Amino acid sequence: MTDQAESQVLATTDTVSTDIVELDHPVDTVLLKRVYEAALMSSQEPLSITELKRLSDAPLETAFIETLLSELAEKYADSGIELNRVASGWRFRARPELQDHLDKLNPQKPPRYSRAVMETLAIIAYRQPVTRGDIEEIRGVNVSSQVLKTLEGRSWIEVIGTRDTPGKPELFATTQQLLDDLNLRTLGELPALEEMGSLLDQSGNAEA
Amino acid sequence: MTDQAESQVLATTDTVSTDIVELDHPVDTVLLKRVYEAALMSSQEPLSITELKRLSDAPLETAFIETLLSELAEKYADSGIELNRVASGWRFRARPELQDHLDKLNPQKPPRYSRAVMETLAIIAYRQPVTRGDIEEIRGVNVSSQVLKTLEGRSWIEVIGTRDTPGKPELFATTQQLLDDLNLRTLGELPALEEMGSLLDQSGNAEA
Amino acid sequence: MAEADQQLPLLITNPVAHVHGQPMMEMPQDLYIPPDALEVVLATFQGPLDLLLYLIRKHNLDVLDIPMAQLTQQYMGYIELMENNRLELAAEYLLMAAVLIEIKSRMLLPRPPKENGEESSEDPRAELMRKLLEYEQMKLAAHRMNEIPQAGRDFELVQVLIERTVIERLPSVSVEDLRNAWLVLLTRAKVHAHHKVRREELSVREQMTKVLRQLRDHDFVPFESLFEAEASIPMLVVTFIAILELAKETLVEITQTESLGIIYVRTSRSITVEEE
Repeated sequence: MTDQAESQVLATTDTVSTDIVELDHPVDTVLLKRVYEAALMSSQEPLSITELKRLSDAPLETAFIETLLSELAEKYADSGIELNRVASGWRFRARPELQDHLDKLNPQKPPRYSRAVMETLAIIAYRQPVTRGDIEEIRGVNVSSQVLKTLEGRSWIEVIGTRDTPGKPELFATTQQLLDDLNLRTLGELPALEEMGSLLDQSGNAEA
Repeated sequence: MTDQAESQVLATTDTVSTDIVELDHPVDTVLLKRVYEAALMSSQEPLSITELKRLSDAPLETAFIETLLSELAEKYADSGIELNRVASGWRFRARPELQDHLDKLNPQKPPRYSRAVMETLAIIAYRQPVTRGDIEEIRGVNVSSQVLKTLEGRSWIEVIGTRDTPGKPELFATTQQLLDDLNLRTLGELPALEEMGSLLDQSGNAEA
Repeated sequence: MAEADQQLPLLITNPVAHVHGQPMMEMPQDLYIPPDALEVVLATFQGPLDLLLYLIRKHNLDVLDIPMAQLTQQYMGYIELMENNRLELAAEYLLMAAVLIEIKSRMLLPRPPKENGEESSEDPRAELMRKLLEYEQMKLAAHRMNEIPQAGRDFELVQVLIERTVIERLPSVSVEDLRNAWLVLLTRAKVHAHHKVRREELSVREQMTKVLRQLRDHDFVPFESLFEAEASIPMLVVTFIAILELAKETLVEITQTESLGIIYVRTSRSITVEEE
């Protein structure tokens, strides 16, 4: 029932959007949706609205393109793939819940990163921009160059400048690529940091 | 009930295949099709029937898998991509007829000829018939065979004879093809040389 | 809370470690793992803060009121274990040991008289507590980030083939390109200074090419046939000059076997061939 209601809502927007557009520009909505579909599916990277705009000769409004994209996303609601909006644009991905099946085809997976790598990444993500010294201060150990190289090699972090202190240490920040790879739109979608208070509560007799 | 509703949403062809299969193995056809869809969409290479068989635990017959694939292909009949059977298996691809649209996304910059090629062409056009030696004298550098081959490959120049000097050097001239490609009727429509000289700042005192 | 790691029976009879010179016959309570896996466990500590946190959480110690004696002792025990297992012990571990001992000893000393009643900032453990909590916060964040499905690891990206048309894109050239190329040549070689270029020359040259092309596949071509019947008078003149120019450059040979007979034109190449 909910499903039906949902698709009815969409059906309505569909007609509306088509109407709006027909007035402004004689855009072939069906063709345009196919072009977007083909472009998004064949592109290696997410496509931004700016890039999608380049796909049609007539200038299109962002809101209109987003409506088409929502309709496209809806079209794939019952399929093996889904259309997502991530940091740098829109992209299709195979549904994560099918991954176990897909793994049968390709058993070798990229390794999960070590705790050293992930902790370094977390510190950069949540405390950016940070220097290597900042990371070492929080982790209490040296940060090996290898760890930073791994993250840079993955294009998950990058140097965005230097801090104006002696030695001009490099400042690291996370990239859009990281958000894309985690299927996130903004850093704000990262899991919230545990409150210091709740960390204290974990100890048995922490009363004050 | 929900299951039934769901499969009804899918095409009627689905029911047919489901019937066939229900006899042999209790395969979740809807799920299987999604898995195939996701696998084919995310695979860089075509997937063979053998590989697709690996995607389900239950042993499936080739004919059944092919039925599912045909249904999947049918599902994409009206979309921007298509499911094809190629030599090594099945794969999705962007519809070739959308190529022109998709090209707008990554406008390949038209390649440009090197200066050596352009200067050689200019010399042949303005000074024909000329030998390689003539060209080298004007350019002041060696003319590589590659340059001449490039121009001959375009059918823009050709050998129209040899000069009766030691070594019988070949004489190059431009072709009708070049004029056609430049949208000119005769070589006389090329910019006049003396006018061109005036475009140069340095030519002011040289002419005197 | 009692010392928790006292009564565990040992799997091995040799001392596991030496703590403060005393043979330690038992492994810490929480290390109920086969000895060969011990190295792995010890190696997974991300540093002294991680190890301390582990001890605190494992023994349910109060972060706000860390029992320094207990914590320091357990910490030293692990350090010994690591050394015995020849794990590469980062200098930070030893530094932390010194810090712990320092805090412990400072807590044994009578506190300096307070002036403003601000006691909390004078607790020698405060800085350690802050660091531990900040590290734990990031450690948890790292764990959660690692649980977020990752492209390529936990889900696949769709990438459908796109067949770029196989037609090789050839550079296109415009008249403008030719002009520019020539301009470059002009600036470089100052060709224009030496050659007085006349506009007609190009048409003569074009006609020279045309004549040569006509001659290419024939031994002899009658002179008249080089002139197009419908050509304009200027064109006929240009053709005539072109043939003379070709003769001058010895690219063609003009022959007449008898007076008033047919004039033949042949290329120097066919002359060459004939002579061979």
